[in-house]
Amino acid sequence: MGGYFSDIFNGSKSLLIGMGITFREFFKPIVTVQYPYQTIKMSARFRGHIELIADEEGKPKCVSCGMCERACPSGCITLGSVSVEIEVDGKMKKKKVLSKYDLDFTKCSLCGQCVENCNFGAIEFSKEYNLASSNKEDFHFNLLKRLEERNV
Amino acid sequence: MSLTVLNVIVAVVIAIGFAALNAAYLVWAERRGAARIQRRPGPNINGPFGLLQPPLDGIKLMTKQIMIPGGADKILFMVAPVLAMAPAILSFVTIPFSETIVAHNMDIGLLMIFAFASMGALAVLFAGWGSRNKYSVMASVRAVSQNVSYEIPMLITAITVVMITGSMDLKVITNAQAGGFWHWNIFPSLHSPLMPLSFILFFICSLAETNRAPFDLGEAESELVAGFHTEYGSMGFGLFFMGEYANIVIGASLTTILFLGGWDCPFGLFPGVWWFLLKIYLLIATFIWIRWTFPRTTIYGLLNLSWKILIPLSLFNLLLTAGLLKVF
Amino acid sequence: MIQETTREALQSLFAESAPAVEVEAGAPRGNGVITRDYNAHGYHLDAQVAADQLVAAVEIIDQAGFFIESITGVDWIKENQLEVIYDFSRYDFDTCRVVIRTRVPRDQPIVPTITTIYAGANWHERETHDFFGIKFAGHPHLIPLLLPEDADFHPLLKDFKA
Amino acid sequence: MNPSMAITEAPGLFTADGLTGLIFLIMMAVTLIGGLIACCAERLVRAVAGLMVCFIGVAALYYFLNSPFVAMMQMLIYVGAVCITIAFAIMLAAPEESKKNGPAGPLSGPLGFITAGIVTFGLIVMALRTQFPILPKVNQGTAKEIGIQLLTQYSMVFELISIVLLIAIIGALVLARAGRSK
Amino acid sequence: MSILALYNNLNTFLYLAALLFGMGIYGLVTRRTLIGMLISAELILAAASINFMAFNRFTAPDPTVGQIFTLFIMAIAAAEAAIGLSIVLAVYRNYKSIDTEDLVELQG
Amino acid sequence: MSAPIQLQPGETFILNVGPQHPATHGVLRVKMEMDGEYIVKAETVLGYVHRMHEKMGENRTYAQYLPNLSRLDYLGALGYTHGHVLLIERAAGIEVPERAEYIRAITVELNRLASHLFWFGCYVMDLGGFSPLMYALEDREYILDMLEAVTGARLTYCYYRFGGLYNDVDDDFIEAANRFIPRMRKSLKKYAALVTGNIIFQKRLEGIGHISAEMCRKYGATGAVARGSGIDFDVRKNEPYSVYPEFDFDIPVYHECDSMARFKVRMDEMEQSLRIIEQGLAKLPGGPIMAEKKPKNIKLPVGDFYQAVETARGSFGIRIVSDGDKNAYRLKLRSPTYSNMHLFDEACEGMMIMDALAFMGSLDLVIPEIDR
Repeated sequence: MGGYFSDIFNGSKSLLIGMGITFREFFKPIVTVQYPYQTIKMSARFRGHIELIADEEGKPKCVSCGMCERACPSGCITLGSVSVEIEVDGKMKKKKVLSKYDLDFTKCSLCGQCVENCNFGAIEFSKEYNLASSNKEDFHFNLLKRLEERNV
Repeated sequence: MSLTVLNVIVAVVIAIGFAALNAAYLVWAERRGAARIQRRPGPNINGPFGLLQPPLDGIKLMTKQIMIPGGADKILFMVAPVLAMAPAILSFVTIPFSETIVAHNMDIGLLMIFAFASMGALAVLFAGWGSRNKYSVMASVRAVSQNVSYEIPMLITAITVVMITGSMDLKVITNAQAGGFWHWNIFPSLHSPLMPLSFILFFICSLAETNRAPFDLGEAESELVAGFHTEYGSMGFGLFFMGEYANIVIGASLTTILFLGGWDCPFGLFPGVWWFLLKIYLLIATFIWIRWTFPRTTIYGLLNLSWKILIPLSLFNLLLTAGLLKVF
Repeated sequence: MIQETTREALQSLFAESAPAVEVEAGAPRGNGVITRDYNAHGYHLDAQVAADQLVAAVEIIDQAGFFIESITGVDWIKENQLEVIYDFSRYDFDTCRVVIRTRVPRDQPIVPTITTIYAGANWHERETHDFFGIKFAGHPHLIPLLLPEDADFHPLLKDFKA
Repeated sequence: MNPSMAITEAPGLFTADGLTGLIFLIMMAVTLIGGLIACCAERLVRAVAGLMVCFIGVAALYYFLNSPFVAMMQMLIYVGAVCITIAFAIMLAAPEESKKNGPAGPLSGPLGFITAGIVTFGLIVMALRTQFPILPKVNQGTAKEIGIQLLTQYSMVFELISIVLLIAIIGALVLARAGRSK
Repeated sequence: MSILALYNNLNTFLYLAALLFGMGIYGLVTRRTLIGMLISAELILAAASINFMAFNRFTAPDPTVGQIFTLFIMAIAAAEAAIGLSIVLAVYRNYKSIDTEDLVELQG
Repeated sequence: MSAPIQLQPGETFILNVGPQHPATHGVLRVKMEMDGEYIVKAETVLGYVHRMHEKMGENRTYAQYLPNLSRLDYLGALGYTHGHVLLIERAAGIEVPERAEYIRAITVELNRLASHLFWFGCYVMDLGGFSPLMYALEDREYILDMLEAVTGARLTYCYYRFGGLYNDVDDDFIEAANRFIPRMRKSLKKYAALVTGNIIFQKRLEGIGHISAEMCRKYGATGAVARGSGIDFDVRKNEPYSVYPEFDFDIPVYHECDSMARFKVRMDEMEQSLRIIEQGLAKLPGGPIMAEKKPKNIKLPVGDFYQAVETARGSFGIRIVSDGDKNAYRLKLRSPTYSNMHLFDEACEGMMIMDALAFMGSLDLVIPEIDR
């Protein structure tokens, strides 16, 4: 019988303690971010999708070696290059120039292997994260075009 | 008879409006309150403080297609939400908001509220059965057994108050407590020293009767998906929702009238409808506060609480009060 | 400590003359118990048994109080064999990981079930059946677990073409 | 025509009395429709729903008969308890709804109809023919007076009824528990 | 007499009760299942109660008597429902049916 | 043992809990044969999110397989990656700098804490209490912010590399972690008062979901499930790896074998994780974070290699059968939840459905990790 009443008492006490905690929480400030209206700046190391880095002339640094393409576990990078002859030090030299850099972001798992494997520092992570679309084509990025748009 | 019928019709119309408004804005208050407890803002986009959220939600519900699951008992399925809503609204008819604001005061008002409240269980049962969904059926059986077993201690506790006052007229009960908070039934008196206990009993029972957390076994969303209204969408769901909140208002009103002196001012001055509203909304805030604090009980824990704790305690209280009334 | 006793117990399954040493790397090894270098391999005892010795071997392990870690298969297509690997480990601090393996021909992959000894082998065996098509004789409920209910392919076989 | 308390002049529809009369008619219809559903519905759950509707109608009729207390008790006990118990029993005992619950045999339908018709007709005829005496009222029949009567003149019956209820509860428990292994 | 004044007439209630009684009889005869029969029995009880209440209102000198009897009927009906339904459940458990035709074994 | 469910007409009925059900946290389906609210028999149906990670392991290089590991368990991804890199380092004989190991331990423990916090919140939500989830998520956000600043991702980290780390931690991280520890200790006290002490919560968990130690052994249950059944088993202690021998921490063990014991084990584990993080931050040595001698393309020697680590959910094992190529000949992932979930079928028989779901929550399920 004593156990019966002490159970009721202890139980009620624990309930009141819980209510006290939520009561205190009620008066604490709000901690959430009003997402579409407020956004957070991503940290410096945030891994978004990749972007090409431009050199001083605004051309991509990429030499189209294909390391990123091979390193990618998901096969979402497609490189294309054309050979052009350019004059270097007065000599005509054949050089591969990047003609196409497509990222299929639908497959990308943001692992960062491409950036890590790039020996020329030619790609970086963007800080974009509100990428949402109902159209699959919106995630096939033409990085060369994006680079040009950024340069403008 | 005569004039009261007209009165009642007008009152029902007003009650529907009041219930709908209450349901809408209690949802808003609940969402805001829960959000504050959880340290987020809650609905705040539509209108100032999100005040336009409830009507917009209502419009959304009303414009949705009514879906009836295949194999469901169509008639029961359609009737159940109405049945859940109607008694709650009818109960408003006899609740005295103040000395003058009452649609139709009855000398058995308390009994009437209990009578109508008992219909709610049947609505849940029909809803669950009509949906032809196993989750719904299980939930409705749970909700009904819960309602039935909590009706008993609730009635017994109410009878204790009735014995002290000597009337089932809600107005008379309120008037008996007039003149300052020390006259309220919540405080122990010569005849019933256990009154605070019966207040707590009554409060717990009204939580359980309105299917509120931590007693929301009928719509235990993590076990039974959404309980008896799993299959309801659009206004069917809306009616259940309104019925639930109307029941909360009635539960709070009844608690206020029986224990907190109704429209009486705590200091015996300026009694009026504002005191009544203040009291019921404070009680409702406590309902909300409790809901967002505790986890849900189990069905057997719930029934044990009723049969092993609440009913013996309320019976003991009843006997004690009866004895003391006889002695003094 | 338990390592030696278990090794001895498992050794008793084999004839005295059975080679307990590893043959050349890559080549199929004979049945027997090998003590492995834990630091390099991550387990202590490596016993290869014939399919009909399996239940006896697992019973020894069970008696010694090991718990079952996993069951898996390997498709040795060059040798035309399927290997079933049973991993066992211990809860106490006398660490010992035991690997029991058995090889069956690819065209008749039947291994006795150990669900009667370890109830927890049930899903592991079902999964191995899903992936390799190895049949566990006596299994109570050998239907696809991770693959679709009507799957009739075995994706981890080396000759599986998606 | 019975010389009961007939009102001589007809009330207009939009007077208070007229509205009362209208609501009475509606409630009468509710009672009869509920009763019809209760005795004819194919599905048992619908029969319970009909029974509930019928009881609500009956409660309203009691209200018209100047006994709000009994009306509320009708709601509380019949709608809130008996109907729920029956609905519960249906859920427990008749899980498959497809089984037909119609007339038992080819003859039972017409047979039942004839029996019921004869009984109803007889009752109506009797009601028509009997002259009921009207005596002056000695009290108002309020809840308070009912209570006083229950505890004085009918206290024995009251106690007996409570014993019956107690036995019923115990009996129901025993019967319901008997088959349960857990 | 106007149709709107029907509520003030004893015979209205008596006819109504007779009709309900008839429905109850009809249900009792035609229903195949025990629960269906119970529902019909409840209808008959309701008819009886209406009669009590009607006479109580229109003819009885002491208007508490009829009400008290109706209350007693309610109590009996509740007890009957509880017992009846638990019997139904017990029968169902043993015979897996509540159909009266399947229960011929119960006779004798 | 799950024999096929056969329906006996009239007595029981089948209830499909899942694949879309609020309590299954993902796409798990449990076919339950019910007698009223009691479960007569349950059969778990898996495979709704099966992605054949093991086949992927066979046709990707070891480095390319790294991101896959963080997709197994989206809540405690680092622990799984840790197992993979440890195995490759063990098999290929790569020496890892001490600083890298310490950072690994700190981040793994932070991740474990995040995982436990999320489980705690969801579990209480399973039981109907919603607010603790929000509090737990708030605390978890701090961890995710810290980990994001270091690893660049919030859930699917892919931070460890064979022989070291992707990049080093900075002072901001250490400062944030040091600020976080007292904050978390305070939160744990709050949870203890709000949830663990709550009578309703206790009544719902105590004595529910009894799993004996013997049953754990037969099913191979690990992690908090085993520790809640009185088994003193933690891979970090039993088979010490990485720098765990350097840390002073306890394994919480409860002998009640019920859901409450498992709950308390995890709550205590959070405290122990904080201790490890604290010590790790204090002891954090300087130096490189990447092994000096590391082949560019890793090829393992021929053989069979196994590595077990203690993840948030239990003992995670990874086995690689190598034929000397640059990708695995066979890669097997032994996920802890797989064995823990397997218990459910047998243990839930005779329970009421709401208890069974409370019990299921106490197993801390992450479905992608079961289905792999």
